[in-house]
Formats: sequence, structure tokens, C-alpha cells
Amino acid sequence: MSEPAVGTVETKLTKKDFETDQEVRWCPGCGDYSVLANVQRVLPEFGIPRERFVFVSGIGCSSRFPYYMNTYGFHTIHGRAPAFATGIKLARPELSVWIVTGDGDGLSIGGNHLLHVIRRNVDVQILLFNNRIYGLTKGQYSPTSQLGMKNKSMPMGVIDYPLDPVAFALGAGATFVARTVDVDSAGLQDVLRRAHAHPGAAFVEILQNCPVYNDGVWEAIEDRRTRVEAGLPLIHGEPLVFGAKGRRRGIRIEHGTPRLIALADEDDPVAAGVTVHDERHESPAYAMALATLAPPDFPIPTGVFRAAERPSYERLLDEQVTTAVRERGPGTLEGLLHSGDTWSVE
Amino acid sequence: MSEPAVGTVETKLTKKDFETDQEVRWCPGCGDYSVLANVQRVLPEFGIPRERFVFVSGIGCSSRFPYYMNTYGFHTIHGRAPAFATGIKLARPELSVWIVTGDGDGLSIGGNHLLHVIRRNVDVQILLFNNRIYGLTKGQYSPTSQLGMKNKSMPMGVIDYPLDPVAFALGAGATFVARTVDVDSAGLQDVLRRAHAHPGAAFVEILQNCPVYNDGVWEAIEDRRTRVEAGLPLIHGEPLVFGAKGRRRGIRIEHGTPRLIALADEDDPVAAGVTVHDERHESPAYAMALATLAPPDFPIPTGVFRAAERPSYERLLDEQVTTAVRERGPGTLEGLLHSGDTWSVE
Amino acid sequence: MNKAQASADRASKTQHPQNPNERKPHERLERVAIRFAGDSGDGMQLTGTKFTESTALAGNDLSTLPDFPAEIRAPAGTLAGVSGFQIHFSSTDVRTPADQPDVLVAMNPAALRANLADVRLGGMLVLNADAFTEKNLERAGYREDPLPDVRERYRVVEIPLTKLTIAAVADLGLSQREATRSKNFFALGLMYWLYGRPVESTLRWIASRFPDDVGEANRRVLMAGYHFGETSELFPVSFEVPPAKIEPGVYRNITGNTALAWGAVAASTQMGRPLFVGAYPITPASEILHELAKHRNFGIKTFQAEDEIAAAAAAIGAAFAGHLALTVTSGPGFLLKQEALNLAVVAELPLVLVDVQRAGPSTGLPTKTEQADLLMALYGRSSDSPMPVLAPATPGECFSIMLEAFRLAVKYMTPVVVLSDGYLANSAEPWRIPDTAALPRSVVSYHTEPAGFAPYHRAAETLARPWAIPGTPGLEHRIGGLEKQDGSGNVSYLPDNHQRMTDLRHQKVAGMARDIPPLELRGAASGRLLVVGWGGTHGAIATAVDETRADGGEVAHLHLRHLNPLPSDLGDVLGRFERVLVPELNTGQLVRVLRDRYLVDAQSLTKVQGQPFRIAELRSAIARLLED
Amino acid sequence: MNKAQASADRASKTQHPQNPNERKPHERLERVAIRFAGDSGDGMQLTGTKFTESTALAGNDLSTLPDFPAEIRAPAGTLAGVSGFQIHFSSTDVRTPADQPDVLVAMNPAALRANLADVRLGGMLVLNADAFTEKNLERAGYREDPLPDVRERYRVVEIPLTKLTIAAVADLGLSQREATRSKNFFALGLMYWLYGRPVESTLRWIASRFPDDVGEANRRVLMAGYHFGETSELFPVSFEVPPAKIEPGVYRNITGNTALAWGAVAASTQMGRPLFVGAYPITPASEILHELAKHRNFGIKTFQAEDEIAAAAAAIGAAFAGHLALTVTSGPGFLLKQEALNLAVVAELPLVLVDVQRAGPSTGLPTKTEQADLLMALYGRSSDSPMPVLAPATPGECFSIMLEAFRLAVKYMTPVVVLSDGYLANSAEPWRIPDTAALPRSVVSYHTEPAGFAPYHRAAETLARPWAIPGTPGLEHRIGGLEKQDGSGNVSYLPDNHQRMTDLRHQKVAGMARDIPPLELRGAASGRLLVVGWGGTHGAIATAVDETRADGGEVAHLHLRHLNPLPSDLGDVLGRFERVLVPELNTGQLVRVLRDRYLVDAQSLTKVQGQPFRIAELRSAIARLLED
Ligand SMILES: Cc1ncc(C[n+]2csc(CCOP(=O)(O)OP(=O)(O)O)c2C)c(N)n1
Ligand SMILES: Cc1ncc(C[n+]2csc(CCOP(=O)(O)OP(=O)(O)O)c2C)c(N)n1
Ligand code: SF4
Ligand code: SF4
Ligand SMILES: [Mg+2]
Ligand SMILES: [Mg+2]
Repeated sequence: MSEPAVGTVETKLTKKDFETDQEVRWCPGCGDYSVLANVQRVLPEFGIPRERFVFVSGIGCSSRFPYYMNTYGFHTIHGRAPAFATGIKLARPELSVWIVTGDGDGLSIGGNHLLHVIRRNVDVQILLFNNRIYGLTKGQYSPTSQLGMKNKSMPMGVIDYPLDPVAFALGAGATFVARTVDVDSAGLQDVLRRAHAHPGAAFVEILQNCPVYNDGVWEAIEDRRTRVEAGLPLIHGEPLVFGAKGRRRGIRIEHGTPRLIALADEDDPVAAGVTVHDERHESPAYAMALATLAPPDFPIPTGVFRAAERPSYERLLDEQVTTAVRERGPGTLEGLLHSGDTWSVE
Repeated sequence: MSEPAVGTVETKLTKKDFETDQEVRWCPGCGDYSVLANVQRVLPEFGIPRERFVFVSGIGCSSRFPYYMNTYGFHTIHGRAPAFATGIKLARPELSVWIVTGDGDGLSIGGNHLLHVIRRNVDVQILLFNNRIYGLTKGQYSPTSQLGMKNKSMPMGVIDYPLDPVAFALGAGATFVARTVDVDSAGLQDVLRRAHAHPGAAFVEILQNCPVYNDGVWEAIEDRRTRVEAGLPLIHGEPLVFGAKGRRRGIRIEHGTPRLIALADEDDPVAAGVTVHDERHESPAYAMALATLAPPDFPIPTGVFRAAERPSYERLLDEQVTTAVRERGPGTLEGLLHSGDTWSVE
Repeated sequence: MNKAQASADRASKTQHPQNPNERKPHERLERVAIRFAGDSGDGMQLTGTKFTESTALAGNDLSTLPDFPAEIRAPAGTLAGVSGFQIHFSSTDVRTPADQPDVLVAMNPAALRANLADVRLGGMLVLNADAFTEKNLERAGYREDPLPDVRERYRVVEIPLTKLTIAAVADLGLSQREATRSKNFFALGLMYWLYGRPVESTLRWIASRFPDDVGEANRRVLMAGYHFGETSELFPVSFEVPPAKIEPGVYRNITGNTALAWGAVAASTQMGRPLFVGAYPITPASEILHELAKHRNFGIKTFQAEDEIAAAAAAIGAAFAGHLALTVTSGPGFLLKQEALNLAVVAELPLVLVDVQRAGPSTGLPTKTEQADLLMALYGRSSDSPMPVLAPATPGECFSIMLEAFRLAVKYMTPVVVLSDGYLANSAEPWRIPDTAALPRSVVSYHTEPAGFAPYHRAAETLARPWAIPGTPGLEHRIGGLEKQDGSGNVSYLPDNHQRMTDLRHQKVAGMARDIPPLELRGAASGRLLVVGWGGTHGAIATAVDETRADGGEVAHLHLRHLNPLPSDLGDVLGRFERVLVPELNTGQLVRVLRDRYLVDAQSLTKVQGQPFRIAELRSAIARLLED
Repeated sequence: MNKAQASADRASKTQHPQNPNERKPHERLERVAIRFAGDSGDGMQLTGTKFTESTALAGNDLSTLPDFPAEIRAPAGTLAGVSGFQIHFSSTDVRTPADQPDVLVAMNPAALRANLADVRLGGMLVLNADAFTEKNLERAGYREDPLPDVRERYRVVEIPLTKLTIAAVADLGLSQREATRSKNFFALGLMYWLYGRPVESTLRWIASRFPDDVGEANRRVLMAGYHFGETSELFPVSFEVPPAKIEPGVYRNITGNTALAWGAVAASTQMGRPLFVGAYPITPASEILHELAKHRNFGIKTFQAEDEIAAAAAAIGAAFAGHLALTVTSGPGFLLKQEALNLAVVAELPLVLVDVQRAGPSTGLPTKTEQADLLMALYGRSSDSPMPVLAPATPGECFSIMLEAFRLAVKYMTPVVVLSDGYLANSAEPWRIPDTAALPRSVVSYHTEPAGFAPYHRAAETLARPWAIPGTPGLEHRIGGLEKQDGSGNVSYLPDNHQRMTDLRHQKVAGMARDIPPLELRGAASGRLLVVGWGGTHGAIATAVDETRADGGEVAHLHLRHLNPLPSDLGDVLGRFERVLVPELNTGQLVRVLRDRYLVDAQSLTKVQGQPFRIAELRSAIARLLED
């Protein structure tokens, strides 16, 4: 968790304070606009002075994000943002460090860095904009593109199995994993707040529409009319239930495998055997099972999959420094140079 | 699956045929010796002529493997073996391509390539030697090293959470995942046979001892005396039961979470609610739950976690070629150069 | 359009010059450069492409250059969103898209503002008057209306292009938004009339390409523009640019990127081995991957890897397995591939790497051109790692350079670098389609003989090791990045062997100079000044040298296509001139190599602006050196 | 041993030369080079290190070089498993570990076979006779017993070392295997006697280091070796190498890798800012990471990243956040970091990269030395990307070069490359510990003033932009790899700005030449031949030049520590000599830079064998150039 700094901001900041003078240059209708606005809206709530935020990104449409945030920002190189962010956070744990990446930046060229920043549990927030396409380079497929999808680099259709960002993050040992949707302001803001509050690497997949190269890829869950059937909102302590009245269904995970349970409106889902959502399981197995839920058989879960507490990497590193100083005293150059065997010549 | 080539070998090959004249240069007692011997023992069974095997490795002690195999071999660069192997397999699907890598080579610098070769389901066999240490560079920790372990690069102890190779592979969408132990010849050979038979990317984690830099890290499961308690052999269709007579326990996975069930010797494990191992689940959720089993609370599962059928990448790519030729006829240079708008000048 | 139709078109145009605007006088011009500019959404690239096709059919020599914004779709009406396309055509030779357009078609104020400075003073500005609203002026960053001032310095033609477009399709029942989408066709039609271009091929293309209603709208608007020229008082004359004298043959327009892709296909068909392409998308090289991915029916396997390292590695793997292997990228990606290339150098495997250079360093100006990766190609790998480097001079030459690159890679068993650039990639020129029957054809054969086989046993002349691919009985062997024993290929740590192998790797590449034909100069074989260029600056330098020579300047032009090894007669040639000038779009790279190698006091002319050289810049640099 | 003890030792040795082997005559020698060689498991590195410490206490000047096998533990008794350690010590100056050892201690036939060719003809071979069994001879690849032949050409001393060791510890109840483990101490004790080295410090070290029983065994065996020399008939004389004249001060032995690490610590303490180290293990650079990881109590944060790219990126991130950032690697890793370095060039952030060069290309000979990454450091990034490059000359200089590198990085806001090499990394020399109070100290300050702040507003002289770190109120800004507008740092696609920024980046680095002190030559300031070197070849070149001059040869030596920018007086200096020779452990890299820059016909002496230059090789090359 970025050091809580409540009270250090004299006057409460507003969304405006987080806007820059740079013209926002995404295509009209791009899902990135909504994410930007919601981030700018949520940040003032944290009571952290603006200068303590750093946004770090790779390369891609989404990675232009830092230019539009009136905070510190670093638009780095393709795929490596997690490594830059790690250096920043280890150097200055008091900063609130946010990584912005895309499905190409974060899961194609940058997959390994994302894996390791998550594994190490560095206390950063990771926003992965998943539009299932390379936007900036004009329409090649990405590691999350659907099988069979035709695009510039695979004109006969994609033959790679798509990666699920949530499963990937859990496989990496993530302590916090969430999924949200570009146009769902309330859900997005909620997840951003939770990500910020989490003391470790907080991984957030944001389903994002690219109207130019992959329009409608998340339509079912973006559209208010179909969202109830297509989405499964995860609420800690509540059973895994979705669907409109009269079509309610629950999900039960038994012997590791999820299956649907049809529910009459008056049924008590828990009594009917529906699994109750628990983001705090020590074992990631449960969250993994959730991660495997996907259309067409299942709805898309959104919200927080997992939120487990473990000391963060930069805290453990700082502790080594503190311990070393405590046990050995602060290092002195004189002492170092004269350590071990020396002799004098007169 | 490498094209079955039964019958194309005139005289049955033997272990000797797969040995090279190069002196094997691992440290005395290194777990790599046993793996090498077992691979050399199993290969002749496949009835594939020697020249159709290619062993591809990165850099590390384990990655010296190809030099000792009298097949085609490519000792490439650190972490990138999966990418080289992908090129070889896509170019010539008829070859049997084996990747040899280590926990550093495959999961540190090479994590992304391993992720993607697994995701794409290229039909290769991947042997990841996990000694939880960098051997070749003399004892730095790796992404699988245990928390707190002291080593050359983290003298005050490791603070990164270890990655579980099996969970990683499942997060990447693996169709075949297995785990085995260097000294367990029977188990190792069995898994090698299964990996070879699998038509897609077959990921095998091999628990390997490095007597020089990380001696005894797998002792509990390597030692015949403790193996019954420390290991959980996975057998398709059998319940998840382990432990010696009188101390038998089973594992049940409910609502996504595994827990132990104590079993009297006469109990029927299935009746007692123990989960039955099924490697063929379409959903990876079950295998994920197995992957989270680890000491001290659980035994280490060994054997095949998952074996799902999906067409392999190189087959789908070949199909695109075939389809294109069928639909458009074989390409001719003359046709290509004259496609689209042209004009003549006389 | 198929070939027959095309040549019919061309024939009807040249044999029966039925200029349709007979009612107005027309002037003859030798050459014209037009730039179409508008918002990214305005279809300027399409407009330019169609004008180009029609111009080619009219028999002119030509050269074109698109200029994309870096953003996918920047907000409408802003400077960042301006997209442009320039075409230069002539009744004589054309080698560049021209320094300054004579005509600018600007669809909005931003397009005017972004391009005005480039237009020749006194040139013609064709503006969409409807777009010059206060709001648009503001979006373009104009504080006040620029037109009063602009009208003094240019011939400004203001046309209510949007309104005329809407009027032309009034009865088609389209929404206003749909209707205005066609307005680029109005501009196109008008320019067709103004320069006497044939409209037929475009009409046919419209009919084949669009759904009926949209097609009809486009057709009407195109013709409305055409007739507007004919009837409006705004244009007292039309122009004629007579056909150029062009070598007979079948022609097409080609960009550098397409030619590189097709060259690779040709290498595959002519060498009888399948092509494997490992690539990771990056501007401005992605189109090569896109183009090759279309042609699976040639047996081509394209592989979009997870990153550039994997792309190179997969290509090297495919080379090991006996494919013709290609990897395509731009500077930042090239850099990432260097470790894998280094392995290919040691493993001595054939591979072609194409680097379409862009402006840097780092992300830089990704859509802009530069020639700044030469030294990286030569020296950018750890330790001593010699690799041949080639560079095409023109879009069309991109085709033949790929044949050459693959030929050398396989003959010498070595990776080969081809340096293209953002300018060559996107600019187009008419290209005489080679006679495929006459292209050299030689099927590559692998080594198959087990007797006496050793993986590093070298051919006497080329020093190439055998290409022995997995699957071949009896040739099982292991290769890798540790130093190899010469001959056996086993790992060797012996000092003398390392020296020997290092020397052999150098000698092998140096020996490739045998394959380079004698140098040809433009101009006299000796004298006062030699201008030495490489890569995509060829057109500009050649033009500048020709113009200077036409004015009596004693200057010659040498263009290098082989940058490593250098041609063996290069030292001689350099020595025959008093001065040497090396113009490059970098801070001086080839010039360093020449000075080092030949100890000639070569001077550097550099430009690092993401833009090609202007002919005028080159001429004045040449003039300066000729004077003092 | 603490300092007081050490100096007491030294004092007792030099003031009261109680040579314990009084009973045998002893000869005075000016210099001796000894090589200890045995199986990897034989403890040769330890033996060498202890001999070195004792020799330092004896007051000699010295230089050492270990030689590890590439394998972790190759099979016992094989050539691949031989591990060696050479020490050269003298009563006068020593600058290299010597071309040829005078004495070889060989613990088995493989050690003899691997090293014999290096030994001076007529030199002494001390062999463990017990190890010369048939089986061992075969393992070492000897077809027949080599000794009859060897005895003719060398002074061979055969000692049943294993048996004598076992005998010495017979009553300690150790197993035979345990007992024989101590045999290296026998050899050490014997050499102590032979060259009159003090044993006390080693005895103390044994006592403090081993458990009681092993310690006792080692002690006894050491003394057994010592007394063996005294009593055995095999050694008629012992030798004395009197102390050298050495500048007064406190000394220690230091290797290049340790000195690099400590130099980084010193930069941190002297500049008052914490150190961040991003690294990925790679031979021969890993030890720098290991050493720095030990010193958390300096506030040092070391970070073992997932790969080299991440290591560089994390370091750049830490630099952005205000730390002194370091990344350490070798060639193949350097290459992977280039894209991140390119970003640091554009972002203008301070960073030091250390490349401990090893033999390549590709994986090459990872434990061997080479100097072949210079051109990659200068030119290995895409596009025009100037970066300063420094190189230390000696292990001790590795310390000061790091202070210089960090000073320049922060002063000019730029990444800086330091090129060390495998030879410097592992070789050791006595190093006079600098007076820390006298080391320059200046606490780095960040920019904090919001008024008039612009991220790319440059300091007038240095052209450095301000270091404004996250957390500073009012300085919020964004940086990145797209071209920056000068001053504001906003993204700019304007051609002129790109030219301006490119020029500024070059000028900034070029301007660093101001910080380079005037060049100093060894030898006359002008004349017939100048030998120009850089990096770890300093000792060998200086020795060769000194020896040649002592013989009357007219030659001078210039050693470059700044390779980019080059010193401003370099052109002048080169111009004052008739000939210039540039010896390098590569195929000629600095020589290219000098020829290009100064158009001097510098000649190259190259060697690519994974081995340092021999003085003899250099002398004969110098002689050749002086002759003709
Ligand atoms: C080393 C390198 N390789 C390739 C590129 C080209 N490139 C820029 S962004 C991008 C993909 C971006 O996709 P994604 O992360 O999904 O972002 P989006 O544009 O869809 O938001 C690529 C391939 C680059 N800039 N650098
Ligand atoms: C680019 C690059 N970086 C670093 C190295 C050094 N290196 C070689 S092997 C290795 C780690 C090997 O660890 P692992 O894969 O676990 O293999 P093991 O030796 O334990 O079998 C490293 C860091 C290298 N060869 N290349
Ligand atoms: S290309 Fe797609 S992702 Fe990129 S800005 Fe446009 S709409 Fe957004
Ligand atoms: S260092 Fe460890 S892994 Fe490497 S060869 Fe030796 S025992 Fe095996
Ligand atoms: Mg995307
Ligand atoms: Mg390992």
C-alpha cells in the first residue's frame, strides 16, 4: 500500500487537478477515455498529494495514459513498464506507483515482466487495458484475441489459444486480482479503490473496446441490456449468482470444476449448493476456478477475484536494510575499504 | 504429436544409440545425470529414427543436455529455447522437438517464451529442470527458490515469492502438464512417454537436485523413505490418496479449495468424499486446484495433472497453407507480381 | 483491374488522346507535384493512391509519399490528425516525391496549417471552403483567419466542397454524414480534370469495391468534381503532363514494403525452398508481415511472435530446419534481435533480417524516416560479430535486394541485414515487373552425405559450412553459441581455435566482396567531387547531382548497395576524386566507415529531422564543396 | 586479520628478517611467477589466495590471475576440470601476472598437461607424484607417461604429496578422504618455505576459519610442507625476493570486480545518495552483484531482476526516482539492455552500466577475457544515441573509475558505460587504500523549485536537464521515449525540434571532454612510435613499452580511460608520432575510432584468444614497427 497520506493534502484535490494540458489523442469512442476519466475521478479520494503519484506505461494506445495525468509519469518502452515501475517503487516506497499497459504490451512482449512484478508482490497497481488487439500498430492480433478472429497479421484467422489475463496473474501468484469494464464507471471506480488499498501488486484487467480495430469485442458485457446475463458480479461473502429475475443461476465448484445451478427466484442459493464468493482464500485454487469461467458456457466474472495479504517486496527489502543497519551499524566507506586483510607499508 | 513413425526404424535403437562421444560434464551427483539416462532409455521405444529428434536448450547446467544426445541439437541462448524450437517445429512438423530448460532459463529470463509456446500449444516436449537455483552461474537464487533461502545474490535471504511451474503452465493455458522427480526413473519414464504421446505442448517439471548449490531441496520426495508421505502420485481415475498404511489421507476439493480427509485403511476413499483424479477435464480449474497443493500442508503431486486435446499450432498453421492452396491454387510468382493494377508500356 | 484491362486503358489514353475538357485551353507542363491533405478520416491516402494509379495509366513517371499521423485517429480537425499524400509526376524522369508541392489540396484548416510551409511560393491551394469555420480554425490553432494573408502569396481556390458533395448525392437518401464521406472523391475528380487524368479505372474500382448505394454516391461525387472543373469559372485552364519515355514493359506501382515482401516470395520460388517469416509488429515494418501473411498458398509460414527476440529466434530455428528464414523489424526491434543474430553468426545459419529504419533514438518519431541504424548493423552485437549489410536504393530495388540477400545468406551460410527505411517503405514508384522466367532460378540443396560429414567443415572458396538439416539420416549433430571447434563443431575452449574461428568468420564475410559487381558512377570516373550515398536517399542525391551537372558542376554520384563487405574497388574510386561528400539522414555513419577504412577526408552532410533530403539542400551542399 | 595485526606481521617480517630456513643457502631473485594448478576440487584458488596474502605481507609488489574451468565441477582428473592460479611477485614493479610462470605446482597429470606449455623452459615443476597413476594419466589424455620427456626440459620435483599429507595427520582419526583434502596446504607450506614467505597469517586464518579437527589437519599439513622443504634433499636452496619499494600507506589485495563494487559504494557515500543496483547474473560480472548485495547496511538496494532488460529498466526507474543507479553485466546482457539505455539517453537520466567484457560472440568463451564490446558501447543502439564510455586500466583503477562514472552521469544527466573485462575482473593487485577523508565529497541535490521549472530546461554549460524526482511538489511532469520538445519536454513531432534535440544530445556528450585532464604519456612526448591502449591491457603494454625503452627503443605509451568523448588533446598527441600502434584484444575497435576521427594511419595489433596479451607479443610487434 502506498503510505497512507490522509491529511497531508491541505485542500482536497479534484478531477481537474489530475488533468494535463495535453490534448487527449485516442480515437473518438475509444474505451480508454472512460478509464482515464474514472481514474482522474477516484485519485482525489485517496488523500495523497499529487506529486506522490507516478504513472508508468509501456507502448500502445493505452500506454499514452501518463501524458494525460497531471502526476509524475514515465512512458517507457514496449513491454517493460513493470520493470521501470519496480525500480521506482523499490527506490521510493512512499510513492503510489501505477502501471498502465495493454494486452500486447503486457502479455505479448511484456509477459515476463508482468509475471515477475506480480510474483514479487511489489506494491503497485497494474491496469491492463484488454481490447484483444494491437491498437497503436493498427490492428494485429494480440495474445488475448479470439481463436479464428481475422486481422492484419493473421488474415486467415487466429490459431493461437487466447491467454486469460486473470488466470495468468493467478498462475504468477498474484495476491490481488480483479476484472472490470471500461464503461462501467461504478465497477471501475470500486476496483480502483480496492487496488489502491491493497498492500502488494494489484492486478486489474480492464475490458476495453477498440472501436477502430476490434469493435464490439466485449459488447455483451458492455451493453447495459445484456450485462445481467453476460456478467457475474463478484461480491465477497455473497453466493455466485447471476441472471435476471426468472433466469437466475448460481455456480458451484466441486472437485475443482465449476457447474451451473438453475435457481428459482425464491431459492436460497447457498442452500442450493451455490459457492459463496470468498476473495480471501489463502489458496489461489478457488480464484483459479473462477478465472476459468468464460462464455459461452459461463458468464464473465467481474470484480475482485482474490485479495490475499502478504508483505510486499519493497517492504521486505527495506526490512533487510533496517536489519543490516541494526545488526551491523550504518556502513562506512572507511570500514568497508579496510575490511578483511590489509597491511601497511611505511 | 510428432508423426508416429513406427516401422520406419529398421533395427530397434537402444540407449547407446542416443549417447554422444562428448564427456558429460555435470558435477558428480547432479540430478541431471539421471534425467539424461532416462531420456536415452525411453527414446528408443518411440520407434522414431534418431535423425527426427531435435533437442533445443537455452543456457544453464541443464541446458548442456543436447550435447549429450546423439540426435540433432541446438544449444541456443539464455531463455529463448522455446522460440527456436517453435521455428523448428513450424518449419518441419514431422520432427520430434524437445525443449530442455532450467528454472532460471525457463522461468526467469525465458518466462515469456515458455508462456507463449505453451499457450500456442505447439507440439513440443518441454523438460524444465527445477533445482530452485542458478547452477551454471554458481549459486544465485531463481524464481522457484524458497522464501528466506540464503544465496550469493540475496545473502540475507530470498524475499520473492516462488513461482510454481505447474501453476504457471496452467495459467498459460497448458494442455499437458506433468511433474516428476529426477531420481524416480519409473515415474520419469512414464511421464516422458505420456509427454511424447501428447499432441500439443507437453510441459514437464522435473524436480532436480543440485548437490553443489542447493543440496537436498527436494529431499523429502527424492528419498524413498519419506516419499510416501511427501508425494501424491496422480493416477487417472483413482482417488487422490497418499500416505503409508495406517496414515492414509485423501484430498477433496470443494468450492474450489482443497482439504485433507483422514482415511482409515478400510475406508473407500471415494465414498469418503475424496476427489477422483481426472486429467481430462476440459476446464483447467481442477488441475489448478491440484497445482496449489504444496508442503507443508499438502503432499507434492507428481504425475500427469492435465492432458486435454486441442489441435496443435503447427497443425493449424499447416491447415491454413493447405486451405489457401486448395482455395487459391499454389501461388506463382508471375501471378503475384501481376496481381492488382498493372499497365503496359510499349 | 487485370492486366489486359489496364493495358487497354493505357492504350486508349495514349493512342487517342481524347482530352474531355476541350472547351477550356490547356497548358503543357513537364512536371507537377500535388499534395492531398486532410483529416485522418478524410480518406486522403485513398485519394492519393487512386490519383497515382490514374497517373500511371496516363504514362507519366512518378513518385509518391504518404505522411501519416502518429496517432491512430487523432481528434478531428487537429494538427495531430492531419494525413497527407504527395505525388510527383512528370513527362521525364522522376526520382523523388519532390521537395515542394506545386498544388496543395487541403480539406480543412489543420491540413492547410500543417502543409502550407512546404508549398512552393505562388503554388495553388485548393481548399474546402466549407471547412474553414471558426471552430475548425481554432482547432487547427489559428488565432485568426489565415486566408487573407495566404491569398497574397498563393493562388487560392476556395470551393464549397462539402456542400457540392451533398448536393451531388441529394436524391440518394443518404444521411448527411454518409453523404459528406464522399467529399474526397470530389477533390479527386477535380484533380483528374485539372491534369487530364483518365477516370475510367477509378470508376471501375468504385463499382467493384463499394456496396451499391455508397458506390453510386462516390461515382456521382467523382464526376461532379470532374465536371466542376470543366464548368466552374475558378479554373481558366487545365494542364497536360505528357507521357514520359518509359522502357517498354508491364508496370505497376510498388512501395518499398511491398517490394521487400515480394522479393522474399521470389527468393522462395526461385530457390525452391519454403519461406518462414518470424516477426513482431512495429511501424514502419509491419506491412511486410501483413503482405506475406496473405500468401499462405505459396507455402509461406508467417509467425507473429511474442516479441522481437522470439521472432528472430523462431526464424533461426526455421533456418536450422532448412527454411529460407526472414525476420522483419525496425530499429528498436533490431536491437532486441542482436543476441539471437549473434548466435546465427556463430551457428553460421542463413537468415535475412530487414530493418525498416525509423527516426530515433528510443521510440523517437516512429512514423518518420531516418538512416541511423547502419553502425548498429555493423557493430551492434557483443564481441566481434561480422555480418553482411545491404541497402536498397529505391522502392523497386527492394525486390531485387531480397533476392540478393537470400542468395548470399545461403551461399555463405550467414545472417544478412537489409537496411530499408521509412521513406522507402511508404513511397511508391512505377515498377517494371520483371520477367519471372528470366529471374535466376537455382534450387538450394542441403547436405545429405554422411561420409566425412563435419558440421563446420567449410567449402574452400566461400568458407561456408554445410547446411545439414534435422531429419537427415546420419548427420545428427549439435550446434550452439559456445565457441566451436573448427571442423567438428564441438565445443572448444582452446585459445588458438577461438582466434582461428574469429578470423574465419571475418574472412567469410570479407570474401563476399567477390560477389559485388564493379561500381558504377553517375558522372565522370574521377574529378573534383564525389557524392557517396546509400539507401533511400538515392533519388534525391541522383537528382541533385544530375541538376548540378546539367548546370556544369563537376560532380559524380556513387551509390552503395553493399555496405558490408564494401566493394573491393571502392578505395580506388574514392581515391580518384579530390573531395568526397557523404549525405546521410543521421549524424554521420557511412562517413565514419569510409574514413576509417580508406583514410579519406570524406565530408558529411547530415540531416536528422525525420524527413528525406530536399534536392535543394543537397544542391547547395554540393555547390559549397565545388566552390571553395 | 585486522589492520593492526597485519602491519605488525609486516613489520616483524621486514624489520627482523628471521628467515627460518637458515640451514640452507638462499638465492636472491628479483621476480618469480608461480602457477598453482589442480583439479577444481583441489582448492587451488584458495592456495593461490593465501600465497598472495603472504606475499603481500612480505612486501613484494604482485599481480595475480585465477583461471577457472567453464564447468562448475567437471569430472575429476580431466583437462576440463583443471583450475589454476598464477601469482607474479617482485622486488620491483609488477604490472601483469607474467607471460610464463617460472614454477608450476601441478596436483595431477591433467594440471600438468593443461599448463606445461606456458611454463618457462627450464622452469621448475613441482608435481604430486602420487597422482601420476596410470588411470590419471589416461584421464588427462596422456597416451604414455610424459615425465621422462618432461624431465629433460624442466626441473622436475616429484613429491608424494598425498602420502605425506596423510602421514602428517595420521593420528587425527580422519578418514583417508578427509585427510587428503588438506594436500593443497602441503604445497602451500612448501612454497612458503621455498620463497621465504611468512606463515603466521595463514595459520591464524586456518584457526579462525575451520572447525577444530579440520583446522588442526590443515595446520599440520601446512607446516609439514614447510618443513619438508627445509629437510628434504630435493631443494638444495631456497629463494629470497626482497620487498619492493612501495609507496607508504595501508594496502590490500583487490580484484577488479571488488573494486568496481566498492567504487559504487564510494560514489554513494561521497555523493550522499543511496545506491540502487539492477542486475541479472552473468559471468564474469555476477560477483559485483554478490559483493554489493552484502552491504545492505549502506542502504544499498540490489535487485536481481528476471533478465537484463528488467535489470536496466529497474535501474532507470530508480534513477528517475532519485537514486544513484547501477546495472552490471557482460556482453550478451549489455546487448539486451540497449533498448532501455536508449530510453535513458532520451529521458536524460543518470545511470552507470558496467560491462565486464568476455570472449564472444554469442555465448562464446564465457569465462575468458576480451575487449570486443567497445564499438557496441559506442554504436550499438538504434539511431543516433551518444553515450559516454570509460574504461579502467587496472584492478585498482576500477574503484576510481566508478566515482568518475557516477560523477559524470549526475553532472551531465546521462547514462555512462564502464568497460571492464574478464581479466581485470579476476586478477588482483595490491591496492593502496585511499584516504576516505580526502576523497571528493559532494552531496547531489535534486531540483525542487517549481518556479520556471521545465523538465528539459538545460544548464548552460553542461546542457544537463534538471533532476526533478517524483515526490517533489509542483514538479509533476511526464517523460518518455518519444522525441521531446526542447525545454517543455512535451512530445514533439516537429522536424526542427528533432534535429535540435539530436544535436543537443551529441553536444552534451561531446562537452564532457572538458572534464578530461590533459593526457599523460609514458615516454617522450613525440617521436617514432606511440602505442595507444585502453582497458585491461594497460599492464602488459606498459611493461612492454618500458622494456623496449630500457633497451633503447624510441616508443611511448598512451593509455585512454575516456573512450567517449575522446580527450580533446588526443588528435595533437597522435599527430606528434610517426607511427601509431593500437593493441587490442579484439579484431580492431579503438583503432577504427582513431582512424575515423583523426585520419591517422594507426596500425592494429589484435589477439582474440580469450587470453591477455603476453609482453613478448607486444614487444615483438613494437620492435617490428620500430625496425621498418
Ligand atoms: C520493441 C518494440 N517492438 C514493437 C513496437 C511496436 N508496438 C507499439 S505498441 C504495440 C502493441 C500495442 O498493443 P497493446 O499493448 O494491446 O496496446 P493498444 O494499442 O491495443 O492499447 C506494438 C507492437 C515497439 N514500439 N517497440
Ligand atoms: C543473456 C544472458 N544472461 C545471463 C547469462 C548467464 N546465465 C547462464 S545460465 C544462467 C542461469 C541458469 O539457471 P537455470 O536455468 O536454473 O539452470 P541450471 O544451471 O540451474 O541448470 C544464467 C543467469 C547468459 N548466459 N546469458
Ligand atoms: S486504435 Fe483502438 S485502442 Fe487505439 S485509440 Fe483508437 S480506438 Fe482506442
Ligand atoms: S552446479 Fe548443480 S545443477 Fe549444475 S551441474 Fe553442478 S550439481 Fe548439477
Ligand atoms: Mg490492445
Ligand atoms: Mg536451475
